[in-house]
Parts: sequence; structure tokens; C-alpha cells
Amino acid sequence: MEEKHGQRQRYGMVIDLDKCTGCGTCMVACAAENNVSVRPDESDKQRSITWMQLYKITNGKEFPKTEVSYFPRPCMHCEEDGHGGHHPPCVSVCVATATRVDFNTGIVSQIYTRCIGCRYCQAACSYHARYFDWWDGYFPKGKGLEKYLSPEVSPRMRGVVEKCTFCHHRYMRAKTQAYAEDRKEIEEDEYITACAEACPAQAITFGDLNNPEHKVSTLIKSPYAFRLLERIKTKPKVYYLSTKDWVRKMGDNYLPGEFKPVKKVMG
Amino acid sequence: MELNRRNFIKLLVGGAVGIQVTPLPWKLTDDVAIWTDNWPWVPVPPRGAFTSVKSVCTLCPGGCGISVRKVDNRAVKIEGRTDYPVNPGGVCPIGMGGLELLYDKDMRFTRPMKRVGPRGAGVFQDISWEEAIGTLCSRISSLRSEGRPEALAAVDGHYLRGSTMSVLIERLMKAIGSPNYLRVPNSEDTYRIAGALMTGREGPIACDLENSDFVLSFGCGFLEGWQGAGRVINAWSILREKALNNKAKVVQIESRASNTASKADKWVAVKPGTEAALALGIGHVLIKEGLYNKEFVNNQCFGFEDWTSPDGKEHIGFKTLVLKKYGPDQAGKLTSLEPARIVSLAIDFAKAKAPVALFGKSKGLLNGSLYEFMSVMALNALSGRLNQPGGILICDPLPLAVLPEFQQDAVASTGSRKPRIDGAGSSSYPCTRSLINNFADTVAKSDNSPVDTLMVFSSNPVFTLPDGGRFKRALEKTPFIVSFSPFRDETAFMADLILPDHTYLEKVDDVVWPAALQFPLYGLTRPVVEPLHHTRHSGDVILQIAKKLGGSVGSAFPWKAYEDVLKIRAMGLFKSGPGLVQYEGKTTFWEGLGENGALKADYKDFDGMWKALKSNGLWYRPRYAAGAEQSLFKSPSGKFEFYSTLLETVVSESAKTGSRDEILDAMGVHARGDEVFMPHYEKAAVPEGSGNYPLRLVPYAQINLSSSWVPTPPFLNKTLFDNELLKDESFAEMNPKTAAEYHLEEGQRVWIESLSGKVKVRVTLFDGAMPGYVFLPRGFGHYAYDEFLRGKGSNPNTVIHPSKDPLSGLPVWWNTPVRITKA
Amino acid sequence: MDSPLIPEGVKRCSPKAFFFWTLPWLGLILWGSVAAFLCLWKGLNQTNMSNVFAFALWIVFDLGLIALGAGAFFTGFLTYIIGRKELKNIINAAVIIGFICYSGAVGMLGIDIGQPIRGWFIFWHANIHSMLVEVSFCITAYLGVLAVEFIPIILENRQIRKVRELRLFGHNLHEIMAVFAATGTFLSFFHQGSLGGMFGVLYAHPFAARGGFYIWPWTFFLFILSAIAVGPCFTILCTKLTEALSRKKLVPDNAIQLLAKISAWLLSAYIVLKITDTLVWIYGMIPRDGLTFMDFFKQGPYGAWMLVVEIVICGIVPAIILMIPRARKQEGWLITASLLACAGIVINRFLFIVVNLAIPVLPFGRFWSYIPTWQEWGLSLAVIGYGFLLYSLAYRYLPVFPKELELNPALDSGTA
Amino acid sequence: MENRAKSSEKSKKGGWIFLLAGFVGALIIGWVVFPMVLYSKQPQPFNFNHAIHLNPEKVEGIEGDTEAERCEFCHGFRDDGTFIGIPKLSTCTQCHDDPESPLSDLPAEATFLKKYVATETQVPWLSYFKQPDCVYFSHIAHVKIGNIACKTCHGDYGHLARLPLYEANRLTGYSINIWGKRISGYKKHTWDRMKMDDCADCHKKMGHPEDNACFVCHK
Repeated sequence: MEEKHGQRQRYGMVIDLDKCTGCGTCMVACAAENNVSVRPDESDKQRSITWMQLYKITNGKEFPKTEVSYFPRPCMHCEEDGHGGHHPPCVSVCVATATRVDFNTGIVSQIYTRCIGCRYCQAACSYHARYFDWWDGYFPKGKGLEKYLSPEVSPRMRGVVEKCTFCHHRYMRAKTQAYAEDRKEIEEDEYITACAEACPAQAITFGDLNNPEHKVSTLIKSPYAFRLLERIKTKPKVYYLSTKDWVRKMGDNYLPGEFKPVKKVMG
Repeated sequence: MELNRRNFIKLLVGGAVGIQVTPLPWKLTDDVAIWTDNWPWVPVPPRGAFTSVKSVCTLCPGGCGISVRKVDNRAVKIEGRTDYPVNPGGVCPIGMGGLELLYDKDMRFTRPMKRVGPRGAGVFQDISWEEAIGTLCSRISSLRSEGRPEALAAVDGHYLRGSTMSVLIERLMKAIGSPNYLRVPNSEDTYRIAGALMTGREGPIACDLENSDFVLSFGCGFLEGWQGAGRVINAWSILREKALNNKAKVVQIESRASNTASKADKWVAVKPGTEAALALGIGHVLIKEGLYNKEFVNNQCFGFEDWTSPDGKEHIGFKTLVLKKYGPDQAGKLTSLEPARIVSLAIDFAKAKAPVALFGKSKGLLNGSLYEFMSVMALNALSGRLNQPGGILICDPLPLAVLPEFQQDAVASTGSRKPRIDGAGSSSYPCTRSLINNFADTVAKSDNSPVDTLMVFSSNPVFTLPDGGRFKRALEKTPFIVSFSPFRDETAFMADLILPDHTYLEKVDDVVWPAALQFPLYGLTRPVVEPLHHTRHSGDVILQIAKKLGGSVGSAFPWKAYEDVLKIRAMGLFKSGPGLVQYEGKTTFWEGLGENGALKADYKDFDGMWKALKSNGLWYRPRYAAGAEQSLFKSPSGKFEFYSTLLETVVSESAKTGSRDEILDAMGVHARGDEVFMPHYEKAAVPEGSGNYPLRLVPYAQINLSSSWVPTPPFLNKTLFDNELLKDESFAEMNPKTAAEYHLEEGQRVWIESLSGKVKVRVTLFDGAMPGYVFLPRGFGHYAYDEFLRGKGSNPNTVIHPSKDPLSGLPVWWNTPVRITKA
Repeated sequence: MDSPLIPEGVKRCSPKAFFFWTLPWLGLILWGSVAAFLCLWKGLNQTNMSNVFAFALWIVFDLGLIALGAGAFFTGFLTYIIGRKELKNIINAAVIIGFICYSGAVGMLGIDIGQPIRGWFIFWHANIHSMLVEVSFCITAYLGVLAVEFIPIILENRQIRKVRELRLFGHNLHEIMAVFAATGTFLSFFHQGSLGGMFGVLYAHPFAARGGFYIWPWTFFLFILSAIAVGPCFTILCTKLTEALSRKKLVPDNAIQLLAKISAWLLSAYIVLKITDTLVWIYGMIPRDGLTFMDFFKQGPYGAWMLVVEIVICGIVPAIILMIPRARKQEGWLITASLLACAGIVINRFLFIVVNLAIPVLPFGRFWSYIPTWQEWGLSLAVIGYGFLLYSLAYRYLPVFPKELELNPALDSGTA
Repeated sequence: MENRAKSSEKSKKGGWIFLLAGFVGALIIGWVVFPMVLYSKQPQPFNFNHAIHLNPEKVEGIEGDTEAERCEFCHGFRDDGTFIGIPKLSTCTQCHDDPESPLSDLPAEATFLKKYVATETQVPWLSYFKQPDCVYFSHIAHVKIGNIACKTCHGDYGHLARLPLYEANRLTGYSINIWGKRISGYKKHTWDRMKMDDCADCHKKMGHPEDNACFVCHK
């Protein structure tokens, strides 16, 4: 795979669920960074737009053995094998070529002005990572909510699908900075997503999976590393870490006896 | 060739064919599609020059460093600072959503106003600043001329007592001549009292989480926003790193599987209010097994062994008390824990290299129980964890300059000597400085209110006080209310006059030692954007009021602007020795306790320091240079006192007037004899008439829901699950078993009712909830603000029926008897 | 008063009666128009679709209509390509029904997408990997074909025939109808298939995903087969309904019986394959994803019973009925069987669309349910109203059933 | 019988004329009327003479040896690499600092000084080349890294003495410079049109097909 990609980057994310405290800062940072509009009622979870979404899970045990944990879920930015064979579920179905796997970064791009809103990609994604704009953004006249919109991300119009972009504009920001400093390539630490940056527990690590030196590359080798629904072969570029078996078991579907706990490794 | 039907059709056909070979249909098709890309009603954020402004977040006592990204003069994003020693890059969700508090106009007061509608309706009319300040001043002057300045009261919501705003408000009250300066109670108050009683110090109490290897937390909501999430959650993730290699352990003692409890290495569920018993139970094991730090206890503690006072009176020591009353079985019975677990907890605690026992209920935004905290302190003392790396640090206050003394005039001096309305400091509550609940009770009960004018600063007591609506009733009795809140909150809706403050992103203000931080740090915010509306910094308004009142009051406030006051106080920092105003973002600032290492200031003169302080937002002295406090204990015995001699003197002072038993009863203390002055377990007083309220209500805090006076930024609504808030209804967590007893299912609508009031919520079943208890989140149930918060969920405070915490008199809000009925 | 427009010799009800007959259908169309307007004006928040139910009632209707409309191309195929002359007596009806179904479906799709004005991107910026693109291309093209097939029938109208050019034009069209029938068949095969493909390729949804041949998952072929099996049944139902309403015999039995017989064989074949597919899926595929069949129905309003109903009651049963000549010769049984078969295909589509989306794939996901809003019902029913209206108009003014006169000598006085 | 035939004959002949008339009429509407209706014409606040400003002989304030550098004197880059675009008043007042003392006798400058410099209000320039919000365009990547001359996309504004009228598409709000200058869509110069395909073609020509990935130019 790496060879195929050559010099290109394959940005990915590792989320340490033991460190994740479920505080939701990543969700807020994401919405604030990406001009996601907030509606008066966000409790309709079928329609509320959260590019980064927290899922709450419990170990199902009775009091006082109960335990709670969380899955922060951005877009998984599923892999493309580079030869147009294997596509992410959403990419292959898009009628208007509005979503692609970005050649340079491996990021699954979404172009709102190309999208016709057929929502086939939503039906295709098993992570519920794609969100349809059921309404125009909520920016009543004179309320002032539009004042904190960032010009780096284009606000969406009603009737299109939007999703996490790994804060791609931050990648462009870093590139522009690099160009200004007469560099053609960016340094590894110059580009991280808003959620990774904001996490008060440093639970999110973001970087180039093609770079063996980078922390993400070492983290995903951990015996505790796993991805969501690996068995359906979507090949996500978002990895999770957890030393808790019950949490890791939640990461995929297993028939009785299929799940193999990790032998606790010290050191 | 007339134009008959046929020919007309031909004309059309010709046209139809012709138009195809022109750009019209094709360009139009394209342009219409492009039109959908640029719908005029979809906002287009103006492009411009990007900058970022460094400041400090003051939404909670954590004092995180924030850097605000701007485009031209618009703030577009708040980010955590990596060059700030409190929070390395991260902030909490509330801080992250702060821009909405700045820009959402409907949440704020944009100019001074006076009430025209009925109280609580929030109908106001614009007035000028001159009129606003004039109205208030004439009111105050007339009170002073009537010789009853004490009829002026102020509620101060600034969490950190030393903050310059608090100092000014207190000074104003003193200058005017009213003793009725009230504070919104929080865990700092409990810390302060216990600190005073056991160590003779009132300085900030810090905890060295990062260096600890065994954190025994009596209900601290580390992950719910305790003492500022930015630093604490970072410390948490450091502890997680260690835990991965079994180098650290966190034990959470709580009645509900909160995030902290779930994410901790061990969760110990005890009945709310019995934590003291558990602490003493653990102490029992430590003493019995000789696992306590004899060196420290023998040399630096007082009242451990039995002792005889100079007057030859025999006193039992802490040891005897604990060994007698708090054996594992006894403690187990009180806390509903198997004795074995208490023993193993004690063993783990003793075995750890750097254990620490921490106290603080969830966010710490509300007071705790005094004896409970004393018991936890005792635990730390037993293992000699005071001012040890990874332990509890008892620090000297920040060396800020004291404002110059001033002369009260006759009116003021007589007025300020009058008894406080809330009875704080009186014989019944000798240790407590402010008891807003008592204040509310007194005013609410009175036929004509002892308060004529009430000023409310940076607080929203109507919403946040756990008092079953008593404060609101007090306001209804109060003739004139002035709110300085920047937000359209519930208390402001009761006010007659609004003098709106700037929001925290529009003004300069200070953070005097972020809560529980191990080393001295002074944070300074700065205006990130020019004030958007016609608001004024309350600090400046105070100065203007003083000036207008003139006389001795005016001369007590000789400064032009609030910033001058800050500068004067900061001078003290400069004089106190070397400090730093830059943080590289590499060094682990909390290490090197007691090293007394040398430090070179990174500024030459005061002006240099002040400039840097303003632009960089901090002055601090790393732990290694802060040095060990000289003479750790300032108690009468000069030691850590298991037996508080200070308390004894105080009580016997009060006892002069009446019998000791009466006094103790008035204090709400059930214990008698020496036990009174030592950490012990006081059974929670059950209010009479609560017989047919079989369940107990425990309010809990969520990190993504503001329960302080600061409104929850709308962004956070996205983070709430739909079994926390659904449409306009919030949920009560119940254990499935308990719910089954009442035939309640998931989502069922119920009334939760206490002696004080009732709320309608829906039930959500949660195995992590202790059976027999009902858990309600704090932060829902606003009826002010705008559509994002208004009418969403129910506020547990309206149900809470507070009893009084023994000795401190602060409200007991953590177990209200309630009954539950289907709605 | 509209008598000059009515085909010669046949009896039709009075204009007044006809007017009242159209009212309910016009009503539905009005309801639908209001709904459509609201959706275009305010957006799709008018529906109960969501990020979970990205596809819902409308898509179910679309797929149902298209499947049932398959009668058109298939009858055409039998008539013109295979050359079963007896079907000439029913082909017109089949074509009109097909036209109604397809035009209705396309109309609904226009409202269903979030940015109708950008609809043409599907063609301009087509993503060849997407089954939905294949569907769109074929459906649009085939709708054109249907229109062409419809034209000569319209030109048969008594008044229009008077215009010489048009009459000739119609006649010529008729001559080359085989070509269109062929095209139609080709196109339909593909879009019926790719409609199935649309769901078979959702490899992230174990409930829908299927293995297959080259780029085509098995659902591709199952959808084709099911469509051509049930299409004729729907044509039969429609003609029977017309006959019932007009109290006339309109189509010779041999035509109906032929369709029924073919349908019987196809349906049986389909059911066999469908059962095989289901078994392979249950025992071969989903275990590989760590799931068991019943996992799909842990909660939620939908259940395994739907699959049973689809395959057994609405599949095997009608197949058997139609198989037995004596049964299918009795109108009652014929209609029951056809109804069941049609119901079956709709349930099948419903399972692949709504139920599939209601089932979480993430282990910590939850089951969802969905109830359409009046706007969604409105637009859907409007298509039915439109169908009835267009069909009635056609029946009233066009010689839809060539044998009508023959089967009903002038003295007979029926009404419709 | 006969004249019926005749009349039909006549109408037939006439018919062809009508057919033709319809055809030609449509052509006129489509090619002439339509463009006139579609675009609105607005004048700039006042005329800006690029020719003078870019001429070192006439303006000593302007720095830079190459023309590109002189362009960047006003239309330059910020430290973070972002493009300044149409400069703010502050840039102009580096030279035109005193509203009382004009640097030329041009009426345009007089208006400028009187209406804007004196009152310190930004000039509401109408941008000919403003791409819609969905487009991300990195000037620095093209100008600095790609060494593309400004005129390649913008045309030879450097030597224009008069600012042309600003024409906007009434439907889309696009400036006519983005696309529509040649209604036929026929492209003679590189700067005739700025639609996506034009960018894409250029990327291909320049040998950067990978830069036609959607996210390179969309945000």
C-alpha cells in the first residue's frame, strides 16, 4: 500500500479511548471550526449535524459494576486502494462525483456545490458520518450568530450532504504558510485537526500514516489498537486504542467466542 | 399568408429549434445551478487578515490560557494556548463555545436598561449610562442619609475571593457602610474554613495531581469540570499514562457512575453524605495497622494521642476517637460498603508512594460539608501528605499588593458594624463569612425587607443556588435590585436596573491563582475584540459610582480606571521577587516542590513586566522556585490540628452567652465533647415532614452543561444525548431496579417532588445510578436567555430542600428527600 | 359534449359522471402539489426523512412503481420481439401503465433530491461507479422510449387522426415499434437490475450487501427477475380493474392467461433464486461480518416476519396459484395471486430501503423507526391520483383496447 | 374544393417563412437580447489608473523591478501567505496621505481624497475576479511557487488607464470576468474565463493533474 502511495500523505487519526473523558470539546471545536450551524433544537439526533460525534457506551453491568465509555466518531476517511478498485462506501455511490478520496492526503473530500442531495452516500455509510442539511443554516437577522463564521470553510446551503473533512482547510493553511516561507512541503506538526488540537486529555493524535516516524504510525501498532467495523472492510483511517476488552469488543460485531481479548502487556 | 393557427405553431417550432443553437438554454441551466451555490440567504463569511489574540478564559476558576483566532476584527475561533502553564493546548467545551456568549445578541444586555414589565418577565427599556448610575447612586445616598447604609446588600459571584473585582465590591460595601456583602458559596469556602480550623491558614489549597500516584477522590468530578477542566483533565491524562504501566491509580468515591467514576481505575459507591465516615474508616485502618506516617503525626500534628490541656482537663485524641467509632464494620454500615473494601482501600492508600485524598463535590461550584472535608484532610495528615510532592499543598496567598487603607465616615462605620442579615460570623455560624441561603430565608420571611437595594455581580443566584427557590422569593420582597450581569439571566430578569458588564472576551480582568493549581499564577485577560455593544466594565462602573457618591466613598476609590487598580495590585507581584511572564510550553511547571531553586525573572522592571503581563496574560512562579512555605502551620499550636483549638476557643467564646449545648444545637452539631473539635461523621439532618418522601435527590454536574452563572453556549446542545435532553424535557437518572419499584419505564414523564417544590422530567434508566436515589443534572431549566436555552429541561435547584451543614451552616444540597409520581 | 373525441362505436359515461370520477384523483394531485411546493420552498425538513432514513417512503414508492411498471417493457418485449400477437390486445394498456409509473417515479425523484436544480449534474458530472447513475440514465432514456411508444396511441384519437401528417407519423411509428421495444427492453433490464445493484453494493450494510457476478451483486439479477415476474401481474390487475369499473370485457382471456402463465414461471424461478440468495446470505455472508440473522431484528418495529411474508405468502403462494391452470383461470384466484405478488415486491423493496437503514451496523448504534409526514404521503398518493387520471383519460379518449368493440357489440350499454 | 387546396398551398409556402422567422427570431433573442438582459453594468466608485501607478517614472513610491513585484506592492501577500487582494485604504494612504495635497491633477484622485481619505472610509471597489465562496484559490501557490504572471488569469490590467465597467450576472452574482465575456464560451485568451474547467485544463497543461483533486480548489 505505502509503495502505491509513494510520496503522498495518508492522514489518519488515533483516538485513545482510555484517555477520552467524553467531555465533548472535540464536538464543539469541530462545529466552531467548520461553521456548523446550531439550531434551537439539537436534540433530534437523527437530524442534528455533528461531524464529530460522541457515542456513549456502557458495559451493561449492574450497579455498582457499571462502567461508561465513549466513542468519538469523526468521518472514518475510509481507504481507497489507489487503483480505483476499492472505494469507500460513500465515494463509489455518489452520482455527481461530489465526494472523492483526495489524491494528495487520502482525505475523503465532499464538495457541497457539486452535491445534488440524493443522500445515497448517507445510505451507504455505516458510521452515520454523513449529514444532510435539512435546513438552511440558522442565522436569524440581527442575532449576530453569523459573526463568528470562519472564511476558511464555506457555509453549506440547504439540501446538500456535509461531513468531517479532517479540517482540510488547516492543511491548506499550513501549505500557504509553508509557501510564504519558501518551503514546498509542510512539517508534520503544522497540520492537525481542530478536535485533536482542542482535546484537553490529548486523547486524539493526528498525522500521516505514511510517515513511519510519526506517532500515529507507532500507536496503530499497539495490541490495543482497532478500527470500527474492520470486518466489513471499509478500511477506516481512524484508529482507536483501549486497554478495556469490553470497549474494544464494541468496535465490531462478533459471533459468540469470536472476540479475542488482549493479554495485558506491561511496560 | 395570414398568421393562422398552423402558422403560429410553425413559428413556435422554428423558435424552439432556433433557441437550441443559442447560449440561452445552456447558460441558463448552468447559471441557475450556480445560483443555488450562492443563495443570497446563505451567509458568506468576509475574508480578511488572520490574527490571533492571547488571553485567559474566566468562565470558570480554572483560568485556562486561550488564543482567539480573528479575521480582521471578528473573532472566529477559540483555541487553547500551548504557551500557558495551566492548560497545554486543551480547553473545556464551555470555553471552546465561548464565542456564542460574545456574539449571540439575544443572550446579552446591549445597553443599560430599567425594568418596565413585571419582575421576571424580562421587559426592559433602554436608558443612558448617566441615568442608570444616577438612579443607583441617589438610592444609595438616600440610604446613607437615612443612616441605614446596611440596607444595601451585594451578591458577588466571583469564584476566587482574591480577584480584584471581589476586592473592589467588598471595598465599596465597606466604604458605603454595609456589612451585607454576600458571596455565592462554593467549595473554596469549605476549603477555607477547614484550612483555618486545622492549619490556621486561609490561603489557597492546591492539589498536586500530576505527581500523585494514588488519587483517592471523595467525589471530585475531575472529568465533570472540577477546578477547571483545562488543567485537571490534562493531569488526568498524565495519570492515565502512568496507570497504563501501573504507576498510578485513581479511586473515585461517588454514588453514581459519572464519567470520572467510570474512567477511574476503581469506583467506590457510597451513600451521598457518608463520605466522612468512609474517610475516617480508612483512617481507622491506617492507625490500627500502624500504616500512618508516625514521623509527621508525632512531630507536626496536634491532638492525635489523648492529651491533657493546661487546665488539667483530659481530652481524647483523634486516634482514640477513630479507633472507637470508625472500625471497618461501623464505617461499612454507615456507607453501605463491605468492610473488606474499606480495608483494602486503606491498604492501597498506605502502600502508595505519593497518595492524596481529595475533597470536592462534582465541579466544586457548590460548597461541601465541613466535617467531611476535615476528615479527608485528616487522612492526608495521617500519611503526611501535606506539602509533599503529589499531595495537598497549603500555600501562601498570591503576593498581590494590598489596596491602600481608607477612612470610613461616621455613617459607614456605624453601618458596617451592624449585624449581618445572614448571621454569618455570629455565634451560630462563627466560622462562616457569608451565608446566602440564610440571607434568602430571612428576607423571604420578613414582612418588610431588611434589604432595600441589592446589587448582583457576576452571578445568577436565582438559577444556581440550591435553595428550592428561596432566593427568588427573597428578591420578590426586595424593593430595588440592580444587576451588573452581561447576560439576560434569571436574576437580571428580577432586577429593576441593569448596568451590563462586558463579556469576558471584551474586557481586562484577573484570575487570582487558578483553583487548586500547585504554583502561584496570576492570569490577566484582555479585550479580544472591542466591546460590541454599549456595555461597561463593572469595575469601571464601581469607580464611577464611588466618584458620584463622593465624600469618603469617593476618596476610597481614587483611581480613574479599573486597569489602574489591577496595575497597583500587580506591583505586589513584582516586589515579591522574581517571576516569569513567558512560558515556553516545554517545562513541566508543576515539578520541584520545595526545591527552592533559583529563578531569574524574564522582565527587567515593573513596566516591562506589566506590558508582558497584559499581552501574554500571565505572571507565575514555577513550583521549583515558589519554595516551601515558611512555617507551614499557623494554628495556635503551630501544628496540624486533628483537634482544632481555634474551633474550641470560638465555641467557648460563643458559649459565654448561652449554654454550650444550645450553641452546638444552633450550629447544627450533634456531636458533643471533644469530638466536636475533631473530624467526625455527622449524620445528615433529615428535615421533619419528609416522612413520605422515600427517595433521595442528588443533583449532578456535567462538563458539557454549565451549572454556574455562565450560560451554556448553544454549541453544547449538540453534545447532549437525547436521554439527557429531548426537545424541551430533561431526564432524571434512576437505577432500573428503583424505577421498576415505581413501575417507571425509559422515557416516562414524572413529577419529582420535595418539601420545597417539584419538577417535571422524564426518566432514563441507568445501571450506574445508586438504587433508591434520583439523579438530576444541574444546568437545565433556564427561563431567561434566548431560544437556545429558554424552556429547556428542569432545574433541580427548585426541588432541593437544603438543610444546614453542621458548624459551617452552608446548605446541604446533596440528599433531598423526594417522592416520584407519574406525570 | 366531448363525444367527438371518444373513439367510434364505444360507449363512455356522461361527461358529468366522468368529471366527478376525476375529482378524487385531482384532489390527490392537489395534495401532492402542495406537499411538493412546500418541499421545494422550505426544503426536505418537511418530510420525516433523516440522516438515518436518507431514503424513505418516496424511494420505496419509486422502486415499487418502477418494478410494477416493468409490465410495459416486458409485454412489449413479448409482443414485438417474441411476437406473441395475442398480447397486441393488452400492449397499449401495458405501455400506458408503464408510462404512468415511470413518469410518476421520475417526478417524485425530482422532489426527493435536496437540490433539484442541480439534478442534471447526474448526467453532466456522472460517476460511472455509481449504480444510481446507471439507474438515472436508463430510466430517463426509457421514459423517452415509453413516450415514443405512447405517442402512436395518442395519435389514434379520432380527432387527431383527421390530420393526415400526424396519422402517417403515427402509422410509421407503429411500423418501427419493434425497435423501441428492443431498446426499452435493453434499458429496462439494466435499470431494474441497477436498482437492485444500488442496494447490493452497499457493502457497509450487511443487511443489504450481496455477493455477485463481476460488478453486479445478485440483487441486480433478482430485481430484474422480480420486476418482470410481477410487472405482468400488475398489468393484469389494472386491466381487471378497468373491466370491473367499466363493467365490460376489454381484453381477451388468452392475453391475460398468457401473461399469467409467464408470470407464474418467472415468479417461481425468482422465488427459488430469492430463497437460495437468502440462505447463502444468512449462512454464508453475514456470519463473516460477525452477525447472525436475528441480530438484524433485535429491536425496532420491523421484524423477521416481513421476510417471511415477502417470500412465503407473497412469493411462493402466488407462484403456486398462478402455476395451476385451473386456479389462474378463475378471476378471483388470479386477482388474489397478482395482488399478493405485487405486495411481495413492494415489501421486498421496503426491506432493502427502510428496514436496511433502520438497522444499525455499529454495535453501539441503535435501531430507528420512521413514520412519513403528510407531505410525504401527499406526494406519493399524488402519483397514484395522476395514474388514475391519466389512465382514465386514455381509456376515455383513446382506443386503448383494440378488441373492446368486438367484445362489446354496440347494443351493450356500459358506462365508466 | 379547389380554392381550399390553393389556400392550403399558400399557407404552406407562408408556413416555411414563419418557421424561418421563428428560427431567426430565436437566434437574435438568444445571442443578442439574452446577454444584455443577463448582465447588470455598474461603474466603479472612481477610476483607478493602473497604468500610472505601475509606471516607476510617474510614481516614485512604487517599488519593485519587475512588473509582478510592482503589482505585489499593493496586491501583495501577508506573512501567513494569504493574498491581500484589493488593498485597504491604509495601503493607498502610504502615498496619498494628505487629503489636502493631491499628487496629481486627476479628478479621480480628487474624489478619492475628498470622499475616502478625508473621511477615512474604505473604498467600496467592485471586484472583477471574486470567485464564489466555495472556491479556495491560493495566489501564493500560483504566483510564487508556480511563477505565473498576474495577467495570465487577470488580463493586462497593469496597463489599463481606465477601469472597465463592472458587469455582474443578475442570476448568480458572478462578475462577467469569471465567465460570460464571450457569450459563445469560445476562449481566445487565458484570461477570458475563470471557470473550474479553465483551472483544470491549465493544471493539466502545466503537468499537475493531481491538483485537480476536488479539495485543492474547494473549501
